[in-house]
Amino acid sequence: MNSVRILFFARLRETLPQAELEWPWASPGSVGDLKAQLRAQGDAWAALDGNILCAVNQTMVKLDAIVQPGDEVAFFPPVTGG
Amino acid sequence: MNSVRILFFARLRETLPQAELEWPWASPGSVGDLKAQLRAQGDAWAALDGNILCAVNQTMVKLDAIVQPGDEVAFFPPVTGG
Amino acid sequence: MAVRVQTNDFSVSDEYAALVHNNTADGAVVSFVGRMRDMNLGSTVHGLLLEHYPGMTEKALADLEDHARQRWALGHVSIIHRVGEFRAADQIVWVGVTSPHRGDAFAACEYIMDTLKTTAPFWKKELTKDGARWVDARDEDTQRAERWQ
Amino acid sequence: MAVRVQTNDFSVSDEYAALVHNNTADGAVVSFVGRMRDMNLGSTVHGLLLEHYPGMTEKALADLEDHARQRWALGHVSIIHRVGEFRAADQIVWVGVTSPHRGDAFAACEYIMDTLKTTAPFWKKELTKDGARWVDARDEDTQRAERWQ
Repeated sequence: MNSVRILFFARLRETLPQAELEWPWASPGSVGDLKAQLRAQGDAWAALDGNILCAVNQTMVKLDAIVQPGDEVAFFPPVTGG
Repeated sequence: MNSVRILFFARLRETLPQAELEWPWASPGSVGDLKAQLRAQGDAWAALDGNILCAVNQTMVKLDAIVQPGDEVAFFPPVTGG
Repeated sequence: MAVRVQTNDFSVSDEYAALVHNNTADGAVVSFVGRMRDMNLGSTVHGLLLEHYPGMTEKALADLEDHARQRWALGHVSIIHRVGEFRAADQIVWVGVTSPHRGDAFAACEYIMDTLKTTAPFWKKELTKDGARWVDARDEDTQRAERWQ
Repeated sequence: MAVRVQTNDFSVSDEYAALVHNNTADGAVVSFVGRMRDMNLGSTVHGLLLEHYPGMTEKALADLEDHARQRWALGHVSIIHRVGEFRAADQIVWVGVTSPHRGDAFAACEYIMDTLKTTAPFWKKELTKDGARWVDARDEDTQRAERWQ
């Protein structure tokens, strides 16, 4: 496995060019690195700049958390359920 | 009206010689005075010495509250409902 | 709504339905049910007698509702306290509160229960294998009630 | 008990019955129901869409139950969160908790709701006469959740 699966939800899902994607990821790196790579694709990805939360393998993490190849990574706005 | 109606509840009701009574009360005086008069009837009334609550006309009051002739006065242990 | 003191049982389902009937303003509904436990202070309790001060109980519960309404933004409030004889798992008390705000609903419901425990004239007598005994008031209940003052 | 994420409605009556079935140990039952309000931020809301992250939602709710159990003495806990489309007064979320202790039941139920609001991956989109709008997270919810840390 040399990629990660990325999911977006809610406003991000509607705003970004893709709702989900596979992203090349051959070795461990931080959530912050991954987010920066996505953002570097262009201004269509500017929605990632705001207050965005991240979950790795369905657990909420901070930007310095490590993403392994094969992980499921999700980006989404602050949650509003309940 | 020159008396008050007195009620006892729970442990007091079972322990004292009477569960309720009319007591001569011709002019205003404190709950503490009334309680002392009842207690002065003898050791059968010693249960009044403990931690006893009082309500005058069905509102909880302190010992310095004034009792008027005609009032309904109740003495009872700390409550344990709910 | 209303406060009620009664010997007969109440239906949680009916009480909940009454709280939310025609109510589209309140997003939060918090309810408390107090039930008879089968254990207390180490002895097995097989029955409970609940005595009250008729008249004052209704007044004390109505006062609780009034005080809660002065303090929080509440929609509907209902308080039911049963008296008489109980067996294990019987329902004793119901407090239901609705509010536009979750925090208000939780606070008001807990305030009503905590304050009821120290100000409403109900007394429990437990029936155990060693006989009947009046339940003593607990310091913890006094402390919980004082948090709201 | 269980946590559930579902599109269909739940019955408060059935959920309450499940909490107390064969349960004579827990004297306290606290429940919360979150319902759709017809007003928010001054606008009339006629519908609501609730999106979630399938898989993570169930995990987040199960974690909430675990954390609550580590902190308080709880009997049964049930958490249900619906997703999909809602109209005014529809039920959205249920949290039911039983405990031998009233204080534990209130605290755990409120903790679960407060923490759910900031950690479980659900998102609301309101339908108003001016169109659809994603609901923004509220500072108040963050502050309420932080009280428990």
